This record gives sequence, C-alpha cells and structure tokens, in this order.
Amino acid sequence: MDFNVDPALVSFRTTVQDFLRNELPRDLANLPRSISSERSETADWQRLLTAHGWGAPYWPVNRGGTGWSVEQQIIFDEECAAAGTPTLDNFAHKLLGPVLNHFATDDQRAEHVGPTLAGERFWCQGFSEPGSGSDLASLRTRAQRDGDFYVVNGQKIWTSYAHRADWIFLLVRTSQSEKKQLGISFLLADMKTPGITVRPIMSIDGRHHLNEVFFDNVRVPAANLIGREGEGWSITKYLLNNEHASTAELPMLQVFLRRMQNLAVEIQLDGKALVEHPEFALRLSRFETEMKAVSMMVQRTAALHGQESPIAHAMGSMLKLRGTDLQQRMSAFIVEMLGDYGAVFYPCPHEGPATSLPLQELAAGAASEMFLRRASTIYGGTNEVQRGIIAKALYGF
Amino acid sequence: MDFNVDPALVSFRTTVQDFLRNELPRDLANLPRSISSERSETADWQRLLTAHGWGAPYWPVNRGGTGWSVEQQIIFDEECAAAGTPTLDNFAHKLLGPVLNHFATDDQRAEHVGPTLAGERFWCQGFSEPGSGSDLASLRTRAQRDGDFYVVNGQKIWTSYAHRADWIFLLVRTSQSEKKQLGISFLLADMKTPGITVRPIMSIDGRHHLNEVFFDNVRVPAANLIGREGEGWSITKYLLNNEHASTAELPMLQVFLRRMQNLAVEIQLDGKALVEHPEFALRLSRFETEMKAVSMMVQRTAALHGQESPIAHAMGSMLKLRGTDLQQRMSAFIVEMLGDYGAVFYPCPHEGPATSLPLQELAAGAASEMFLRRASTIYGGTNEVQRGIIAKALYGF
Amino acid sequence: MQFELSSEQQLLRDSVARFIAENYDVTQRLALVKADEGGSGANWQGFAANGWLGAALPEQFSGFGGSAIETAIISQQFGRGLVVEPYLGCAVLTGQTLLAAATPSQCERWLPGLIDGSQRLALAYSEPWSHGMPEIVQTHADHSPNGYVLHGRKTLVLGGPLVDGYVVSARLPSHPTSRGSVGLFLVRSDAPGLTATRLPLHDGTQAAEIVLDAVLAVEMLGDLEHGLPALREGLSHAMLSLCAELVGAMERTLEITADYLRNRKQFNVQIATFQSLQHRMADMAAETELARSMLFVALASFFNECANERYETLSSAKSFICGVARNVCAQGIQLHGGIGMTEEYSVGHYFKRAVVADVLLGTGTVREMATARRLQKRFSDARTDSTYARAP
Amino acid sequence: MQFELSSEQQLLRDSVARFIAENYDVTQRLALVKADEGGSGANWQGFAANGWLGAALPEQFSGFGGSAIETAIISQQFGRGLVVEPYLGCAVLTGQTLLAAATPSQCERWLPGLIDGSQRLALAYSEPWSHGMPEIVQTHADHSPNGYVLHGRKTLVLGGPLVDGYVVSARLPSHPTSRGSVGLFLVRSDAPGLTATRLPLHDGTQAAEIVLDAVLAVEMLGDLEHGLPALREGLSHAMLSLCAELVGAMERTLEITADYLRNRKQFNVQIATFQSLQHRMADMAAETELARSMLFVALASFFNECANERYETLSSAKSFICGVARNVCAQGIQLHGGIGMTEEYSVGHYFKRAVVADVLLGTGTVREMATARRLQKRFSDARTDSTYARAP
Repeated sequence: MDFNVDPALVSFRTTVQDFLRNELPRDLANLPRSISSERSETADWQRLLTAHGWGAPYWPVNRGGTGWSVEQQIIFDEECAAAGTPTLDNFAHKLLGPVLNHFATDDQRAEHVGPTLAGERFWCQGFSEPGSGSDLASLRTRAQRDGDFYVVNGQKIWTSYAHRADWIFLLVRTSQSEKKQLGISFLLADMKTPGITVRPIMSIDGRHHLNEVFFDNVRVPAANLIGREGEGWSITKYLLNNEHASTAELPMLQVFLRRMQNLAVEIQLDGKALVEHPEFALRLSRFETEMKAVSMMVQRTAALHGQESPIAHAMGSMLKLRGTDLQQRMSAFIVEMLGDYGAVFYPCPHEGPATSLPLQELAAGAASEMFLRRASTIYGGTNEVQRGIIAKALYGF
Repeated sequence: MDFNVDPALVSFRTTVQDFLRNELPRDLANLPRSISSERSETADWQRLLTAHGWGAPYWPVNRGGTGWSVEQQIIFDEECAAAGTPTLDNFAHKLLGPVLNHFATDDQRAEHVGPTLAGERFWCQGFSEPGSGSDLASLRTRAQRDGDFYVVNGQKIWTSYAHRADWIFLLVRTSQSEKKQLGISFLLADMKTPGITVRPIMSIDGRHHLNEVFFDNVRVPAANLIGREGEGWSITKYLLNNEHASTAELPMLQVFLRRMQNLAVEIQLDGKALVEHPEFALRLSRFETEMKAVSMMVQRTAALHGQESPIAHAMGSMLKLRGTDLQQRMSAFIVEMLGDYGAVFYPCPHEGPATSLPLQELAAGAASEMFLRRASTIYGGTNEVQRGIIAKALYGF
Repeated sequence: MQFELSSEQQLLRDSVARFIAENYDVTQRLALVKADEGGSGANWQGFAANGWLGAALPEQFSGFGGSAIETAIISQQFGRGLVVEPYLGCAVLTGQTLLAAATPSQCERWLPGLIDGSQRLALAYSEPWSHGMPEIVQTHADHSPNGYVLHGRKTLVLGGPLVDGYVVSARLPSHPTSRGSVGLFLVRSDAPGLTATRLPLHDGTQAAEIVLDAVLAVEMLGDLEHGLPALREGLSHAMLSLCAELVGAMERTLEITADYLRNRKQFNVQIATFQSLQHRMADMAAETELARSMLFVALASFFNECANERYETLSSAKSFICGVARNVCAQGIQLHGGIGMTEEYSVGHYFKRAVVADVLLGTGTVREMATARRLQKRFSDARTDSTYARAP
Repeated sequence: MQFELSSEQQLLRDSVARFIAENYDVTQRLALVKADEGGSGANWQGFAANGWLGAALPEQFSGFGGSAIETAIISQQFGRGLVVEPYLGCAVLTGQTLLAAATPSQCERWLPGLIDGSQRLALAYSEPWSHGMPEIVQTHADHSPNGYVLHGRKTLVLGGPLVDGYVVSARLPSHPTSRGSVGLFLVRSDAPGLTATRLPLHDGTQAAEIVLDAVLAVEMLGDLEHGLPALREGLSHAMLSLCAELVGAMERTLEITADYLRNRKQFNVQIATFQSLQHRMADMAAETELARSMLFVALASFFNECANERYETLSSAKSFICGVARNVCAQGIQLHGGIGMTEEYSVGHYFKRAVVADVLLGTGTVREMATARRLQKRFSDARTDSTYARAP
C-alpha cells in the first residue's frame, strides 16, 4: 500500500488543465453537462482533440490512441467535465473502440477509425430488443446470410442517439443453435442502409435520447461482421467488461457536487443562503463525504482493471450500485434546493423554442437531469442484474 | 369515512386512566418497559387486574374476558405502557387465549383459565425448532400416542421465558402424512413433567429471554391435546391471525418516543439541550411524524380485524414491516442521543449485581432495548417471510 | 373513526372515477399535456357541473357543504388519473383561503363564480426564496386614495396562467416586520402593472410567476389580522388534497406495476416470479399503506384539532407522504425497466407528479425544518419551569 | 497510489492474523469477555512483543517507525477478531496524542514504556456532554506551587480501568473561553483525589469515568499552544484505527453470513438460493467496499493533507464508515435469523462493536454536525468577495 500521490499523475493533470485552458475555444467551454452533448459540439471537440493527438484518449498507442492508463483517463474525463467541454461519442470510444481494437480486421479498422476520430462518424448501440432487456441473450433480430450480405430483420429498442448516429453496431442472431448465446453475431451497419427506420422515444425528462430502430430486409455487407459468426456474445462480454470504472459516472457526480455547492450560496431561504441553514449544510457535507468515498472506489476499480479475481469481477457492479444511487440522490437534492423553481420545466435550449423563464440560469436542466438519472439504475444492466452478478462472483450463490 | 373521535372510546380511555391512577400501587408503576417484566411483577399485576374484573382484557365476555373491542384493547395497552405497569403474560393472553377460547373443551378451559388469570400459571410457546425457522411446518418434534398419553421427543428453540413458565403450548408431529402441515398437532404440557430440560440462550442484549427446550420421552396426557389430532397447523394459523394489530408493538414505540423526548431536554451537547440543535430537532420531529402514521395504521389494522380480504390479510404484515423498522431506528437513535454513555453496558437491575454507573437513571436499558429490537424483524415470522405474504395476498405473486 | 366510505361517499368516488375513466385515459391525458394549456376547459366545466369545485365549500355560498373528506375523495381519484386541470390550486387552495379570509359578503361576491366555473381565481402567496412558506412575504401593499396598491413578485401560482384574478398576500408597510400583518388582496389578472409569466411544470400542470408593479387591488379580503391564519387554513386544505392525490398516484403505480410484472417475461418466466421483485412490491405496498394512514391522520385533524395544530399536522403529513410517494413511484419506474422511462407510458408520470408535489406548497425539506422549529418552541415552552440540564 | 499490500505489509498482516487465529477464536474471545477484565495481560504482552503497540511510533522513542498504514493493517485484523484489549485507546489514541503533544524528552520518558507494554496510559479527553468532541473542555487546571492541579470529570476513557496513568485535557483558567488554551497533563492513576469508575462497554471492552478533585499532575505535555492540535492528531489516528477495525468487522460479517446462507436449509433448499437474500448480500458487499474505499481516503489523508484537513477527513470517514458498519452488521444478524441474536454466536458481536464504534471518539451524528459547521465556515470564508444572494 502506498498513498502518496503519483507525481506523474499530478503533472499529467496539469498538462490536461493547460491544454483545456489554452486550446478550448469559448463556444466549447462551460457547457451544461448531461449524458450527451449536441452532435455539432461533440464533432468540433472530437476534431480539436484529434488535432492535438488526443483523439482517442482511451485506446492503446498501437491503435492510434494516447495509451493513457485508466488513472490518466479518469483524470482526463474529470478535467473535461470541470471545464465543461462537450462529451465525446462514448459509444464509439468506450464501447465499440475496444471491440474494433481487439476483434476487427485491419481493413475494418481502416474503414471506421479515421471518420470516427474526425468527428464525422457517430455510433449507436443496437443491443436491447422489446422482448430482451435483462435477458439480452434472448434477442431475436435475425441476420440471414445471402451471398456477400447479411439480410437483417427485427427491431431494436432503447437505442440512444440512433437519430443522429451514422452507424450502428448491433447484435443479431445468425443461427438457432442449442444454446441461445452461441447464435449471436456482432455486425456494423450504416444507418443510411435502405430498410432501417428510426422511431423516436421521448423520455420522461422531456427530451429525445432514445429510439426504436426497425430493420426490414436490411442488406448489410458480410464484411461488416466483427469477429466470427457466433462470436457476438463473447465480444459483448468483452465490451461490457471494459467499463467497470465508468459505471459510477464520476465526472457527472462531480458536476452535480459543484452545482450543489453553487446553489448552496446562490439560493436563499428566508433571507439566508441555503448553506447557512444547518439542515442543508448537513446534507451537503454528507454528499461531499460520499463523493470522496465513491471517487476512491473508482480509483480502486481502475487499479483492478484487467485482473482476474472475484473482486475484480464484482467491483464494477458494486461501484454501479453505489454510484447510481448517489447520482439519483444528488440530482434529486439539487432539485430540492431550487425551492419552488424545482417544479418548473425548463425546456432544453436545443429542443423547442428558446424561452427565458425565471431563474433559468441556475435552474435549467436540473430537473431533466434528475428524471434522466432514474434510468441509471436500468441501463447498462439493471441494478437487480448487478446484484445477481455480485452475489455469484463473490459468494458463488 | 368518519374521523370524529368516538366519545365512547374517549370515556373508555378516561376509565382506564382513572383505574391506573387510583389502583396501581407504586411498586407496579413507572417500571422500565421492555419486552417482558419480571415474573413476580407480572403476577402481581395479573392478580390486580383479575380482582378488578379486567383479568382477561383481550377475551370475549363469554370466555371470562372484558369483551373489549380491538380499539379498546389498544387504548388499554397504551395507557398501561404510559403508566409503566408490568407487562402481562402475552403468550397466555394473546396467543394461547384465543386458541383455548375457540378450540379447547370446557374441561381444558376449566383447568387452565383460573390459574392463568390468578397469575399462577405462566406460559411459553414451543413452535420453532433448530431445523425449522421460517419453514415452521417442517418441525420434527414427535408425539407418539401411547394409551392416554403422548410421548414427546424432540427439541424446541428460541422459546422465550421457558425458564420461568409453568406450562408450554407446543406443536408436535403426530403423523408423517403426505403433506407436512397435516401431521401437526397442538399440545399443552406442564413444564415440570419429567424429561423436559430447559437450556438458557443468552441474547446479544446481555439478557436471558430465550431458551432451548428438550423433550426426552416426555409423557403428556392425551387430554392435553387441543382440537383434533392433525389440526395443529390450522390452529396455528388461527393463532397467528389474531395478532395483526399488535405487530408494530405500538405501546413500546410510544415508550420510545417519550424516552426520546425526555432525553432531548435532559441530555446536553456543548452547553445546550439536544433539542436546541436543529439536526436533533429535525430527527425527533420526523420520528413524531412517523409515530402518527404508524399509530393510525394500527387503528386501521384493528378495524380490519376479522374481515376476509386481501388487504385484511396483508395489513398485519405490512404493519410489521413498517413498525419494526421504526422500532429499530427509534431505539438506535435513543442510544445515539446518550452520547458517550450510549457505549456503556448498564447491567439489568434484575440480573447480576446492583451497580450504580454514571447516568444510570437516564441511560440504563436503552442499549439493551436497541440490541433486543434487532430480533423484531426476525421473530413472529421474519420480515422476509412477511414480504412474501404481502406479495402473495395483494398481487397473487 | 370509520375508515370505510359511506354510501354517499362511494357515490362521489365512483362518479369521479367514472369521469377519469372516460376522459383521462393515457392517450387523452397525453394529448392534454401536449396541448400545453393546463388542461381542458370542458373538463373544468365538467368538474363544476358535478359540483366538485365547491365540494367542500359551504352551501350558503353555492357550495355543496362537504368537508375535507370530500376533497380527499376527489383528489385521490384525480391523483389516480393525474388530472392536469388546476383543481388543487384554484378550487381547493384559493377557495379555502378565500373562505377563511373573506367577509360573508365577499364570499358571496367571489365564491359562486369559482364554484360554477365561470370565474377562475388563483392564490399568489409564494415568492422567490420563500420556498412555499406563507410567513415569508416581501410583497407589500401601500394605501392609496383608490385603495391598496401592490408591489412585489409571486411565483409558482398554481393555475396562474388561466385565471381571471389572483388572491395575493402582501405585507402592510405599517407593520413591516411583524409576521401577523399579512393581508390578502384580490387583483384582476388584467390589472395594469401586473405581468404574468407562464411556468410549465414537469407534470403538465401550469403555474405562473407574476410581477406586481403598483397594481391596484380590487379589495382586501377580510382584515389584516386574519390574512396569515387564512393562508394557513387554505394551505391545510391544499396539502390535504395533495396528500390524497399522491395516495391515489401510489395506488395506480402499484396496480400498473403489478400488472407489468405479471405480463412481462424474461428468462422465459414472468418477472413476477423473481423474489427480489416480489419483495420490492411488498415494501412499496407497505409504504403506501403507511402513507394512506398518514392521509387519515391528516383527515382526522380537520375534525379533532384546532387550526394551528391542523396546519402543523398537515405540514408534516405533506412532507412525509411526498417522501414516500417519490420513493414508491421511482421504484415503479425501476420495476418496469426501460419502458418506465418513456413519456408514452404512464408510470413515469406518477413519479413526475410526486416530484412536483414535493415542491408545491413548501418543499418537503423546508416544511420539515419548519416543523422541527415548532417542536423546539414546544419543548422550550414546556420546559420553562421543569428541571433541565441536569448533570450526570 | 498502490492499494495492494507490499510484501512487508503482508508479513505484518499475516502475523496479526495468525495471532487472532491462535488466540481469538469465538470461545477464547467469549471467555475474555466473560472474565470482564478488559482483555488479557498475556495478549497485551504479545502485542508489545510483536511490536504492534509502537508500530506507528518513531524509532527514536523505541517505536517501529511505521505509518498510519501499519496502524490500519493491525486494526483491520483486530476488527476481524473483535479484540477487546485497549489497543485503540492506549496504543493508538494515547500514543499518538502523546507523541504530538510532548517534548522530545517527555516522549523519551513515556513512550518506551507504552510501547514495550510495561506501562499503560489512557487518554481522558471526553466529558459528560462533550459527546467526544475535543474542543469542549470544562475540566480545568490551576497553578499551584507544586505544579498543575486538575479539577473535573472525564468519561469514556478507553482502557481506563487498566492503566498506570492518564493523559488529561484541561483548560487553563487564564484562558477560560478561548478554544486554543487546552493543555494535556499527565497524572498517575493512583494520584490522591482521582477516582475512577469502571464503565463496561457493550462489546466487552472497558472504559472509565474519572473524577479529578484537585489532582496534582506529574507534568504538562508540551505547551498550551499545542494541546488541542495534539488531541486532534491523536484522534485522527484513533479514528483511522476504528475505521480499519470496522472494515475488518464487516469483512468477517460477510464471510460468516455467506457461509451460513450456504449451509442453512429451509424449505428443503439452501437459503443462499433465495434471490432476496442474494441481493441483500450484494448490497452489503457493495457498501463494505465503499466503506473500504473511504478507509483508503482516510489513509491517503495521512500522506497528502495538512493536519487540519486530515482531522476533517477522518471525522467524516469515521461517521460514514460507522453508519455503513451498523447497517451491514445488522443485516448480518437479520440474514441469520434467531441464531444471530445469541451471545454464543459471533455475528451479533460485530454489530455490537459497530454500535460502540459509532459512539466512540464522537458520535456519528455529532461529528457530522461538526463537519457541517466547518463546511459553513468554508463557504462563508470563500464568499467574502463573491457575488452572493443574487435575486432571480
């Protein structure tokens, strides 16, 4: 054990901060941070990073990435969130990226990596289906081989940002083998292919993140198969296994905490700032404490990256339980702090007509974020599924 | 719906209060209240009530009881707790009593009711066994018919107050029928019968409530069988079904609340009474609020008494979930209020040598009670079992 | 006490339930919300025609002479249907405040129109940074030759964009600091100097923020002594209505969720067979019944407690029930998974209402803080002549 | 940072674990608790012989020169074994306070005996109604021709019945109100005027309440400026030790409970097959890992924060971990059912330790309140020149 801070990481943080201070243009700074920025902002940000050599901050050097350690990646994410940069296309970077790097052919990488890092190719993930949520392996979208093509028929649901994605990576059933996991394959498809239809699903935060995606005799080149036919399930496990340290969404939690600290002095109650009331101060200080614990848990999870052990296997799930609980409670407390204005629906500036409501600057987006966070215990494997994973990994139950 | 208070209940409360004020001798008043008083105190109290005509406050008139409604019974219990009377032998009154009244023969009643109401016959309940906790019907203590006797062999566990009981009512297996519930019978046995051995179990509150009871060829007169052979399971269901409104142990909760209110002014922190600190005031006032809700839930449960409906079936279990949660949190908060003295083990005055420790008067018994309350979510059907009952009754799951 | 509905009460409940069934299915409601007009005028006229707007107002002013029980029955069904029309704000909160504050002749002037739906009024009492607590009033009223002239800003005026006039709380400058010197003033919504900004709320209901820049009041309701007590009385009724709504909302959440668990299959079985989900439902049901018990505590206070006690009881009931409702409704979403997060499906809307309810009429936390202060005062009053602060 | 134990650290952990395995099984421990003597002298000598009493004290005073990491490693194993000897009170709290307060020559005088086990000292800082907060001191010290004379009452002196002397915090009358004027004084336990009452704690450990009636101190440790900072530093180490103990206690609770669920059958199956119990275990495990993370936060503060920051970090870590431990250990009992409630079985004792730990060194709630006050101060300092209280 050694708790001295690694000086290399301190100087790395300084490097990132310097970069952000010097290179981030004003229109990409101090943006309100939520689950995903506008496409145009993300594209600009992606191009800026790529120009700086940081276009793939989570990938190894031999795949065109920065080669940063997980600890460095966390620092990068934290500092970007603090500076209010746009988000990146995390479907590309954190989910598809490792799959391309590990399973794809050189030709496949050559086709996709360039446009993606140029901010020109956005991705979405076609996993869930109406009948298969927690039971992902029961998916029914079929892909039938026809010469050099797969003919895809079926339906995906909860497809985040499909409406602005250029490509989709999706799981399809290529055979009805004995064990349902073995008949699954991993395909890439151009969203402009004839037969693909996207239907929006509005979510309770009043915004459009989610979609249904319908596939009606969609002809996907067989060259777009990643790995082997039937290898889709193990690719998926590999993909999900990369994400342990991200499950708490620490940078978002830090955004919540800063917002809370700001509101504590900006919002008044009966002539005094909220923080001057002991009950609010107590709750704020509890959140600060919990944030310290969760941040350290993220560090620990990062340090377990790549290890094979029960705790390494369960840690991401445990972090998700605690992290999402904190996301939900923090985002709810922010709304409480707003007093009467917590009830007001501030339309998203990017959707619907521009409005100017009272307290717009302090309050906008807070409640939407709180509603959206209810999904955090559902997506990426529900927290019930995570509990099952933990009990099995740690105790063999 | 009608929320006007019934004047008859108001005047009943006054009657009980008058009785307690005028008739309760000083040595039976203002006793510290826990799960059970000392036997001698309970006996004195039983005799006093019997002399007053209130010896069986929960039984119908035709069985020698007061014939009080459930609402009146609750008032009686509340006022007794407020006056700090001893507890009654609730195994006799609330568990065995209804069974005797409903299933026993006149001879059986004649034998047991008199001594019980004279404070001379104390009861304990022999249900749980080492292998059968939540799965009560799997019990294995055997009773084999031998002429006019049953010969009982086996072991009971968690038998509260067996060490000071005169008689036990117990479940035994009289046949190995197809369905395990059908082979169970309900017996009464004199604890002095040869072959019965009681072994104490100390619990984590540092006191002796629980016991193991061993039966080694114990000859119990067949006349002590209640109901028919094999009827034990349905008698048990009847017995447990009587207890819905008691599951929250409301009088005990009221004792906790009064204790808390007292400590809030008696205990200081940094020169001020605890109640003057907003954080403590907030928690105290939340408990007051919850108490109102739970008290009303008790009233509602009482009003459902005897009805047949999903909600009537589930209400006692729901009350138990919420009531025991409150018991545990209130008793824990009381310990917190004591500050440093919350860590101190004050031996029970009745057990072990008399001591006088600092803050004895305010603090004694508080922590024991808190430890003991951890059992409230275990006994009387664990809260996990209650959740299963609720889900089945209300939703058919 | 008697917890079952009488046959008359059942009739009322059934008639409201029928209205909801006919006019408020998920599609109809979504259309109302999307229209973004704070509900439908036809529905409002239906409420009036059925007598619901004046259900708990006295017969002498054209009301139906019911009690808080009738308010609770209507509200509970409205909660089940997630009604968006401003029944809470205009009928209950404004109606009861007006009744408590106004002279008989003022009641005769204003209540009949409110009850028959021909005139809508809203109560403007909360202010930026008062967090819904009625004692905190910075809006002030000046005497002028023509009457009272109001200056200030009010927010979260329920039903505010849709009304003909406002009941506004304001302090008289002659009593700038005393907490008792709050008057209630009637102003027309088209009065010069009054500007209203529409505030859409998360649950499809509407409120307004209004700025009063030298607005001439039509009249003061009652006298200065009774402004704050009348506000508290109106708030007591409104908090009751909100509590009952949430109990209805939780009931529906449980029903919808239980149905979903029975119908949804994963891993080839009904997900209702999973013990962890069964137990979650059991906990949600137990919490809901505890909340319903608290609603009964709140109802009982209208029959057995003085106005001050009642206000405290309602305050704590409101915080308590809102807290439970937020949790139960959030779990309703969780048990649904993805579908629960969608605007098209109903369960998420119950959660939205619970969140808004927690904010309305004083945020849960702020009301709890006020209750705790009151507890401190109670203790300090009680302990004046008791032995206190004994050393160990 | 590096979260794995180095090979030397592993050696230390293994040697403590071996000691626990050999001397602290359930039966042995129960016998120690029943003997009611605050543990065994032989064990204490074992701790000394192994160097554990001075593990984090400097080599120049016969210590072993380790850091807070060594304290945490030892404490975590002690927590797994539920050790009753006053390692926390005498070795960590008193040792580190003394080190922080005393002059080098005083350290030479007192620390070697503490480290080799030949002399036990306890820290008497908490008072009735100070709830473990070191700033609240009513005990006072008067000058006399022979030195300082102490008056006052101290409580929850950990290890108090078993010691040769006390380190006592007291205020100097010349500075009656300033919070900085707290001195630490060494007094012998047999000093005239000192009476000690033994306080048995729920977990089998022992403390004392001591009354000082004109007790002549042997000497003041260091100077008046550093009394309070030294106390805080000693408390920081002690809170760390307690946090590590509780993480150990939770680990064992999880292991014991998982074993029980695997072995216990009901309804003809292992109860480990019940989903609701599996999920409970998962939640308990997640909370334990969050608590362990907080322990690492606490440890890191010894290397990266100034003393004041460290004290705040440890305070909040202590409240947090105690809260988690109470919950996890209580659930350990619940998952056992009846057997968990018995004195003979181990799982209930972990809960008892968690309850006592929450009280020791400042109750969880009171420490949280202090942390919140400090947050308020931080905010008020920061906002002196910022725009504040903007109107909407």
